[in-house]
Parts: sequence; structure tokens; C-alpha cells
Amino acid sequence: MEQLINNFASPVVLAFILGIIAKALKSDLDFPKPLYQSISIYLLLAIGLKGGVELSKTPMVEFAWPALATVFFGIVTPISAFLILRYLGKFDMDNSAGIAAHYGSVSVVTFIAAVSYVESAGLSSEGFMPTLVAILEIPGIIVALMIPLLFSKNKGSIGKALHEVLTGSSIVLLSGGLAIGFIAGPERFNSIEPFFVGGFQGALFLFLLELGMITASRLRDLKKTGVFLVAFGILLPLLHGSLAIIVGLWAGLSVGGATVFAAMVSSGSYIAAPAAVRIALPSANPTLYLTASLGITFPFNIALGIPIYLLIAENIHFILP
Amino acid sequence: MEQLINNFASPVVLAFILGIIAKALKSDLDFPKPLYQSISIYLLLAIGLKGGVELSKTPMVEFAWPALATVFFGIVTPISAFLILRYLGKFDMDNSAGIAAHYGSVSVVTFIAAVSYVESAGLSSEGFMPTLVAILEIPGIIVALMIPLLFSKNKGSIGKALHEVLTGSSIVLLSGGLAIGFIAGPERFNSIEPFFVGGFQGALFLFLLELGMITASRLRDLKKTGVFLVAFGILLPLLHGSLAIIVGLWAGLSVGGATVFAAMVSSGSYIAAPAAVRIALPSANPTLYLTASLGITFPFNIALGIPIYLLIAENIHFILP
Amino acid sequence: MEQLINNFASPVVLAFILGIIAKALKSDLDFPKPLYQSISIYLLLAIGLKGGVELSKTPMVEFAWPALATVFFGIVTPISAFLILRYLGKFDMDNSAGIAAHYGSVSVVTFIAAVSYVESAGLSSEGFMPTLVAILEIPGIIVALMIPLLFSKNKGSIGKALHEVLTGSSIVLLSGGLAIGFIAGPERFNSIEPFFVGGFQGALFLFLLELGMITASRLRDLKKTGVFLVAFGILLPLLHGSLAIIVGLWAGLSVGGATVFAAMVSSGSYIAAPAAVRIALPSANPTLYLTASLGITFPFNIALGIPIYLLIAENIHFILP
Amino acid sequence: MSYVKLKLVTIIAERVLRNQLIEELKETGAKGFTISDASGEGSRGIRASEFEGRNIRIEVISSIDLANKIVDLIQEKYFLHYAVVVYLSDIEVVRGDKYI
Amino acid sequence: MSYVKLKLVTIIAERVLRNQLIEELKETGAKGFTISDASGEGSRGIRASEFEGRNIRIEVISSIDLANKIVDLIQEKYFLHYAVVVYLSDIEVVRGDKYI
Amino acid sequence: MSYVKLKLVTIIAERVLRNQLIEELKETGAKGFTISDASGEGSRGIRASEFEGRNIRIEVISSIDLANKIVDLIQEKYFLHYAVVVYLSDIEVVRGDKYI
Ligand SMILES: Nc1ncnc2c1ncn2[C@@H]1O[C@H](COP(=O)(O)O)[C@@H](O)[C@H]1O
Ligand SMILES: Nc1ncnc2c1ncn2[C@@H]1O[C@H](COP(=O)(O)O)[C@@H](O)[C@H]1O
Ligand SMILES: Nc1ncnc2c1ncn2[C@@H]1O[C@H](COP(=O)(O)O)[C@@H](O)[C@H]1O
Ligand code: NA
Ligand code: NA
Ligand code: NA
Repeated sequence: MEQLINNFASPVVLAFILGIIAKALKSDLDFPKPLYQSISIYLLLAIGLKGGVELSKTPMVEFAWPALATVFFGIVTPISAFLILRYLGKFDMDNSAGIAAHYGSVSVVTFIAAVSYVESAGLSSEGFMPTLVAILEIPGIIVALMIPLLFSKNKGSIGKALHEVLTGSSIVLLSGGLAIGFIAGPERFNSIEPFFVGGFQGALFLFLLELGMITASRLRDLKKTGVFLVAFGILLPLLHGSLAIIVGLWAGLSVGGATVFAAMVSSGSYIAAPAAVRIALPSANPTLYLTASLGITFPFNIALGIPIYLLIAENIHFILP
Repeated sequence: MEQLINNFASPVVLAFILGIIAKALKSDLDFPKPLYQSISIYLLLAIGLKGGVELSKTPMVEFAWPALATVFFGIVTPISAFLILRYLGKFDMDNSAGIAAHYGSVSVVTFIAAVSYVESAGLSSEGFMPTLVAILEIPGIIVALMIPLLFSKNKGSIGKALHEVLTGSSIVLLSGGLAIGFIAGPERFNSIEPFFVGGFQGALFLFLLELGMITASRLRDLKKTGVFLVAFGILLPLLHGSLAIIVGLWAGLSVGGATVFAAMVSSGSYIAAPAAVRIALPSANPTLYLTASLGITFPFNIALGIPIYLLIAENIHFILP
Repeated sequence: MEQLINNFASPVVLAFILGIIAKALKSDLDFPKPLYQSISIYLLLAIGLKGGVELSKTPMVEFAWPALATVFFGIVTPISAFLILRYLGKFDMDNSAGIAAHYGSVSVVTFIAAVSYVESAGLSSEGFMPTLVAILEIPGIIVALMIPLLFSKNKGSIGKALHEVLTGSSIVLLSGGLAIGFIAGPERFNSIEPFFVGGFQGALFLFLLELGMITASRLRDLKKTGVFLVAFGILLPLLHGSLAIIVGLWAGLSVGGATVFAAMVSSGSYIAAPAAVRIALPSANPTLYLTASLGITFPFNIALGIPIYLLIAENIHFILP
Repeated sequence: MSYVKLKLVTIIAERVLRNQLIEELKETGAKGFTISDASGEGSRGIRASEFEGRNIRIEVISSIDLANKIVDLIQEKYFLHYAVVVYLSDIEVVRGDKYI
Repeated sequence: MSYVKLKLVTIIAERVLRNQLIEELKETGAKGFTISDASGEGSRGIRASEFEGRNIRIEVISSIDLANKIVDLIQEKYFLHYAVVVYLSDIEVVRGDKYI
Repeated sequence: MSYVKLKLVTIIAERVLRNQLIEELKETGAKGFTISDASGEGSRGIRASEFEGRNIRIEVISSIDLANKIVDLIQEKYFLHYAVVVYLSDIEVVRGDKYI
């Protein structure tokens, strides 16, 4: 409980709330688009670079099981999301697949927030976690886009959508940063450290302020999307997150690492996936998939999900063999 | 005198002068608009956050009198400015009210420059000063816009203008930052401190470079606006500033605080007010109000006014009971 | 050899390579234009400011010979480039002059990379080096643009081109920064130091990532430009660089300083010169001059040239009287 | 394919009018609009909102009737005090009922 | 100077279609195009790419024939599911063969 | 309301020509202009100023006479060596004397 309140009083969560309030007041506050893009580039590179530097210090064996677990969730989560949406939620084929694609992929900001939260709780997560993000970004989208390819007639350009995801800027920046950090190593990284490490939390603060403003417009669409999707957007991450903690601890992750892993797996992409789905599944309704991943799951994870995952990880930790 | 020269050799004042020179040479130097907006957002948040953190450590009683003094000046300064312009300057109703609205509000950069100047002189100002800026931003514009509402026929949309001021981005960022800093407190603020404190003076440097370029085009309009407005733009801040020092010290502010208070009260807004006045008083001439507040009073305060206020505050300090 | 590998593993060189790879993969990674411009402004100011602060500590006599050497190379390098292109390369008058103008001027990023490289090698360069960049930026373009003025009929607006170069933003920011750093001095510079020094290498990292992406499109034009230009783009900097080292050491520069001087002199401008040449020599083909200076010489210098210049400087150092 | 002839109304105005103009266009009956940034010079000089980018360009695809109404609105309410120009051109669209 | 009468095709579409539209315009025979940023409102609401800027405007100077083909393309492939409008206007150019 | 028929001259040119074109338009007699950013492709490839944004679009509301003069200017001075296109369209304005 205290941890929860603590999380709500953290600057980045408060920034997110300020963004929502600003839009609710119809303030003309507006982030210039290039600032939003620049911070995106910065955060992805910074996460990649730090991860790469850490990776250069990690024995590769420790990394194999978590990587496998990531691929596993990349394949399983979009399928479970699809089945729930299609058969419990009665959504049509394209909308089910469209929403599912988002939950197969990953929200980088949720990942970052989890890393920060874990650190602020005095724990830490494995240095190779950003590598897992890069691994997780893609398979979920592919799997989910395959489903309508097999069943639906309403096909858009899946090939184009995949190329877009694979060479998308988030993958390039994240894995590019990883590679550079890995090659350069800790010593050469020193020169750019003040920029990429010192400024990180502040940049994240600005980013969440902007995300709060964007989320606000999604919140307005909540009534259009119905109560099922709201429940789905909260319960699915809890389900996926809990599974991720168990599998993550099994795969050898620390408590902090398992918490971050849960945040990754349970989160829904809100950048790569929407663009890919819009191209590949034109008839899927953007209001549904954006509201679910950005309007419900994202704020839930930031404010409540991550502390809950840590709580679960801390307790399950003792039970597991 | 030495203090004056000192101020002229400070990087931020030199940046402002470089901006003016660049435009005088017709250089194609141009700040991308999004950079200007981003630095604005950053400075307002940073000031708010730092103020909020300080506020969380301040006993509230110390804050009451200065807050009252701020409201007092928010009401009095636009009226005195209006009367001088209308009856001494013979400006028409709308132009008098339009210019007066600017002097009722506040220039955040003048405020920031004053805080930095006071610090560089080895003094400090109260932590709650940014709260006073947020309080001062609004009443002056409202009061000044009321005047023509009562007398003039040439009314624009005052309602819209007020909504624009109240939910304007500077108010939202400044008070949002204050609230976040206050809630988060000193410890949680640590994580974002390198970004918002370490980079502050450098960002201010860039901002004043850009403001110098903008001011340069206002300086070119000086001959159009006449000698009265030039005298007005220098003497009014001296008048308001001196009063603010006396009242500020009375209200319990330190010498540094009173200096900053004088800078705030005497300054003229150049962002919120122009937009509001343009909407509410369409027939007021923007050349007049922008030249006065941005072309005359702003550089005067930055280069000479602030050191003078400190001088006055240091001397008056001994006289007051 | 080890130094070379070292240079290839430095974060900024890796960032440049990442940029090239991103474009080769047809990634949609794209830097917002305002970010590119903002980093440009920042790097030029930072270099100027640091140089100015150093200059304020340097006895002026040390500076005279290197300054003279700079003017010398500003005049000689465009002429030698022109003669080689015209008589060995058989380019026409306008294309020869157009390309030559680029090699008379200077690439600020090459300069910065050289300064960083020299530092990472445990040496240092003279504090007044940025002053030399400002001096070198102009004469080469002027001299090269004079050539077709004398011989060709296809004249554009040389006057306009010169005004553009002289009041161009890079000159204004670089010399403005120098002046401010010089006037403010080391103590007053402290306040803006975290911003302009701490963040420098990180900003350079981002800038080289973007330059990599821009270079990638120039690399695609390599086949259009022919093998002569490729050889020219590598051998000319080696020639000019070697001369610059000898003259630089003669003029009293340290080994580090001579290396940086060689990088400056041998580099080709890719911002000021292209715009000036496009206006002054409309019939010169931009594909040729941009590919040469940005597609060949720039990556050559960044990856190989600078380490080679240091090697030469270290060895020649002992031979010279 | 059958084209319908409609009007394109183009308004170029100082940025400070942005929200107000959009609101009034909707009230006047516009079914949609496109807006983009611009700058420029004309008979009026200084803008109050120069910091934030100079002009905006608003385009509305509309019937002749609505086009006339919009021109009237701009003319009566804005021409005197604000930097603004408005002009009409002829365009052809398919599915013309979308815009009316 | 002799002017040639051509058509200007203007497409306003949600940003996510950018690369795809450019490719298809070239395939359809466009000799060139001009593209710029815009935003706007119409009958369709939310965009998937809202983060990255809302709409794009693509203009193509073309013969009547090509113009018709482009309108057909947009109409058949994009009208149903995407936020997109397209309209034609008459223009005059010199050196008309550049565009055909 | 009485409309006056005028011409809209649209120039799309590589960015490096910006200041020069504005100056020459004023000299030729333009009473105003609107300028915005754009990019695009045509028959010419690489630009010298690619870093700083690719093309600009300049629009001038003008009489037929002035429109012809502007087209002549572009044609004679810029077509050969620069990436630039220019076209005219018909527009209607109120208060037409503002532009002449
Ligand atoms: N003759 C013209 N051609 C094109 N645009 C114009 C013209 N006159 C004015 N404008 C545009 O309309 C805006 C307002 O014009 P004005 O009200 O004349 O100051 C200017 O900033 C230009 O962007
Ligand atoms: N009546 C209109 N006038 C001008 N632009 C329009 C109009 N209707 C739609 N648009 C533009 O076309 C885009 C897509 O429209 P729609 O498909 O109707 O949502 C909108 O975002 C606007 O930019
Ligand atoms: N057919 C066309 N339709 C629309 N815009 C064009 C066309 N051709 C050229 N342009 C624009 O004009 C610029 C210069 O064209 P060009 O001189 O053909 O390279 C291009 O970058 C495009 O923005
Ligand atoms: Na996921
Ligand atoms: Na004031
Ligand atoms: Na050179």
C-alpha cells in the first residue's frame, strides 16, 4: 500500500497525471511534435546503450533462458488476447486480431517506468533486459497479423506492415543502441554517459507529460468502446504479468528483473503496432485498439500494475523451488 | 557600478545581446520554432518544480503576506499603467488598456533572470517565489481587459481571452510543476534534478539568444511608437519596481526576494498577454504593446533594472523599520 | 593500428555507422529537422564558448602564427583543389570551382571529432582552435567563388552568396560563442558549463547518427560521380592534412593541435559551402560537390583520416627542428 | 466516375485566430477542414503571436452557398483588424455529398 | 509564352498512408509530386498515427487522364477504411510536357 | 458581395532559393505572398540544402499581368538549373484592389 502511494508521488507518474489534467481543462498546452520525436529517439537510444554496456559485462549463459521466455510470450500473448477478444468479447476477426497485435508487442515506456520503479524500490533488474524488449517488439505483431491472414478476406498489405515493423525506428534505435553500447563497452561509454544517463529521468518526465495529454483523448473514447474492453485492458495485463513473473523467475531473473519482465509482457504497444495494424488490417477500428492499449492498459500499468507485479514477484519468489 | 558591469558580462545577458546583433547583421540565424517552444516548456516546468520542492519545506505563514502583496500589485499595476497611458500619453482607450494588460501580467524570463542575478550576487530568494509568478500572471490581464469592457464599444471576445489566459500553457506548466514538486518533495525530486537543475542556466542561455533575435525586430519599430512609449517602458518599471521593493520587504521578503519581486511586478508579459489582448481588443495596435513590453521594458529590466532593484533593496532594507 | 580500431569503437563513430546502416535497411528512422538544427546550434555555441573561455587564458602571441597559417590554407587549399579537379580530373570550370569551394571551407563536425579523438588519446589541442575554424570557414569559399567570376560566363549572384556565408548561422554562432566565452571568462562560464560541456559528447553522438543517415544517400550517388572523385575525396585530405601538420607544428601548435588543424584544413564544408555554391554557381552539379565532401571526405576523415593525422603528427614532431 | 463541382475556400490568417476560426467554421456549417502552417507578408505587419509560428492556412471544401457564407464571415468580422485573406477556387470531387 | 492546361490532384490523407500512396502514385504514372504536413477534421475520427503528425497533403500536377486514374485509385482502395479526401482543380503551366 | 477574378501563382522550389525569390517577387510587384514548407520529387534530384528541409511553396495572389511576369521570371532565371515548378490557377476574392 505504501509502495503504491509512493509510486503515485513519483515525479514521472505525477507528470502523466498533469498531462491528463491539462487536457481535461482544455488547456492549449501542446508539445511540439519534434520534441516528442526527439525524446523518443533519446529514450530508446539511452535504454539500448545502457543495456548494451551492461550486456558486455554479462556472461551469455544467463541470458539464454530469459530470451527464450521472451520469444515464448511473444507468441503466446497475442494468441491468448485474440481468443479472449473473439470468443469472450465477441469482437469480429479483424478487430480481435488488431487489438491482440498490440498486446503481443511491448510498450517501451512501460518498460522504462518499471526499470525506474524497481530501482526506486532499492532493487535492480538485469542489464540485458533492453535486449528482451527488442526481441519482444516483433513476434507478437507478426503472430497477431498472421491470424486474419489465415481466416479473413479483408487483407491489407501484410508484407508492407511487417517491413515497417522490422525496420521501424524503435527497433533500429533500440538494437542499434544495444550494439553500440556492447561494442564500445563501459569505458568508452563514459564520454556520453552524462547525456544519456544523467538526463534520462528528466526526459522521461517530459515524455510522460506528453503521453498523459495523448492518453486524455483516448480516455474520452472509453464510453464508445464498452465495458468489456475496459475490463480486458486491466485483467489481461494482470494475467499475462503474473504468468511472466513465474516464468521469469524460473528462467533465472531476479525479483526486480521478473517485475520488469512482467511489465514488458503485459504491456501493449502504442507506436509500432498501431501503424502496422492500420496498414495490414484497414477494417480494424483504431478507436478500439488505441483506447485499449493506450487509454486503459498503459495508465493501469504505470500507476498500479508495476507495483502489483513487484508485490507478486516478492511473494512468489519464496514459494518457487 | 561594478555590479552593473558584472551583469553585462554574464553569459545570459551576452546571449541576449548576441541575438540582437545577429538580427542587426541580417544573419539567417534562426531558431527552429519547436526548440523555442521546448525550452519554454522546460524553463516553466523547472521553475515550478524547484519552487514546489522549496515550498514543501516552507512554513505556510511566511507565504501569506507576499501572496497578498502579489494580488495587490496584480490589480494596481494595470490601473496605474492605464491611467498614465490614457491621460499622460493621450493613447486611446483600447491601446491604453491593451498596453496596461501587459504590465499587469509578468514576464517569466525576467523573473528567472532576477533569480539568477540574485544568486550570482551571493544572495537568495524565497523558495515560494514561483508561486507568486503563477498568482501574478492572471489578475493583471483580467483587470486591464475589464477597463475597455466598461468603457469601449470595440469589444472582442473577452470570455475567450480569459479562458485562454487561465488555461494557457504557462499557467498549467508553472502551477503543474509547483504541484508536482510539492507532492514529490526533495527526495523524489533527486532523480530528475540533473535534468531540471543542471541544464537550467544553459537552456536559459539559448532562450535569451532567441529572445534577443525577437527583440531586435521590436527595436526596429521603436521610431514608429514615439518617445513617450520609450520613456514609459523605462520609468514605469522603475516606479512599480520601487513600490514592489518597499511592499515586498514589508511583507517579510528577504533582500533577494524583494529584488525578484520587483522584477516580477515591474515586468511586462510578452506571451500570455499579447495573445489575450489580440483576441479581446482587436483594435489595439500590436506594434505598440509588443514594442513597449518586449522591445523596451524587457531589455531594460534584464540589463539595468534588476541590478538597480537589488541596489535599492539593499539600501532601503536598512531604512525600513 | 590499435588506435584505428579504438576509433572505430568510439560511440560517435559507431553512431555514424548506425545511421548509414539504418538507411541501408530502408528504416523509417528519421530525425526531426528541428532536432538536427537544434543540435547544430548547440554544438557550434558550445565549441565557441569553450574556445572563448580558453582564449581568455591564452597569451595572444601564441595565437598569431596559427591564425596566419589558417588564412594561408584558406587561400591555398581551394586553389590546389581547383587545379587538380580542372586539369587532372577534367571537370568543367564551374564544377571544379564548386567542388573546390567546399575544400577551402571547413567541416565543423570533423573539427569537433578531431578534438574529441585527440582528447581520448590523452593529448589536448590549443584552446584557440575554434577561433581558427571561424577564420577558415570563409576565405576558402570566397577564393573558390572568385575563380569562375574571373573565367566563366555562367555567373549567379556572388554578392548574395558571400553575404550568405559571412552572416551565415555557423559563423555567427561560432564567433558569437567565442566572444561570449572570452568576455564572460572561466568563472561566469561555470553556470552554463553542465549544459554546454557535460552534454556535448551525447549531442555529438546524436548528430553523427543523423549525419550517417544523410551520408547514406550520398553514398548511393557514388557510382554516378565516378572513380576520380572518390580518389580525389581521399587523397586530397591526406595531401592537405599532411601539409597542415607540418605548417601547424612550425607555427607552434602542439601535436594534438596540429592533428586538429589537419582535420580542419583537409575537411570539406557541407553546410555553408553547398548553399553558397548553389546560389553563386547554379550550373555546378550538387551531386558532385555533396558526394565528394559529405559522401567521401567526411566519413574518410572521421574513420581513418583523423587517426592518421595524429600518427603523422606524432612522428613528424620528432623530425622537425 | 462522376465529378461534382464544389468550391474550395482558402483562408490565410494570423495564428492567434486559429481556435476561433475553426469554431466559427463549424457553426457556419463546414463538414470538415484542413489546416496547415504558413508564413507570409501582406498589407498588415506585426502579429501578436509571432513566437508561435506566423500564419495558418485553413481550407474548406464546400458548396457555393457555404463558401459565400464563410467569405461573409471573414469579411465582416476579421478583415478590419486582423491579418487575413480569403479566396475561392473551383474544384471537382467524387462523392460530393460528403461535403454538403 | 504559351500555357498548357493541366489538372492538379490534391490528396489529403492520414499520415500512415504516406509511403504507400507515394509508391502507388509513381506506379500510376505520376512524374512528380509535392507533399506537405497538415491536420484537419472530417467525417472520420481517430488516426492510428496521431503521434507523428496527423495528415499529409499530396499534390500531383498531371494530365486529365492521370488525374482520373489517381481519383479512381483513392476511391477504390482507400475511401472505405481510411481518412482521405481527393479533389481536382484546373491549372496552367508552361512546359507542360514535363508533367506528362 | 462582389467577387473579383484573380490568379493564384504557386511556385514550388528548392529551399535555397527562398530569400532570393521573395526579393524578386516583391521587385516584380507582388503585394504579398504566403510561404510554407514542402518536400517532393520531380525531374531534378539532389538539393544542396537538403539538411534544412527540402522545398518551399510560395503563393501569390495577383493580377493576370503580374502572374505572367512571375512565370516569365521563373522560367528565364531558374528553370534551367534549379528544381522549381510554377503554375497558375483561377481564384475569386473580395476587395480585389488589395492585391493589385
Ligand atoms: N497577395 C498575396 N498573395 C498571397 N498571400 C497573401 C497576399 N497578401 C496577403 N497574403 C497572405 O495573407 C496574410 C495576411 O495578409 P494581410 O492581411 O494583407 O497582412 C499574409 O501574411 C500572407 O500570408
Ligand atoms: N470538407 C472538408 N474540407 C476540407 N478538408 C476536409 C474536408 N473533409 C475532410 N477534409 C480533410 O480530409 C481529412 C480526412 O477526412 P475524412 O476522411 O472525412 O475524415 C480530414 O482530416 C481533413 O483534413
Ligand atoms: N508533377 C508534379 N506534381 C507535383 N509537384 C511536382 C511535380 N513535378 C515537380 N514537382 C515539385 O517541384 C519540385 C521541383 O521539381 P523538379 O524541378 O521537376 O525537380 C519537386 O521537388 C516537387 O515538389
Ligand atoms: Na505485451
Ligand atoms: Na507586471
Ligand atoms: Na578545408
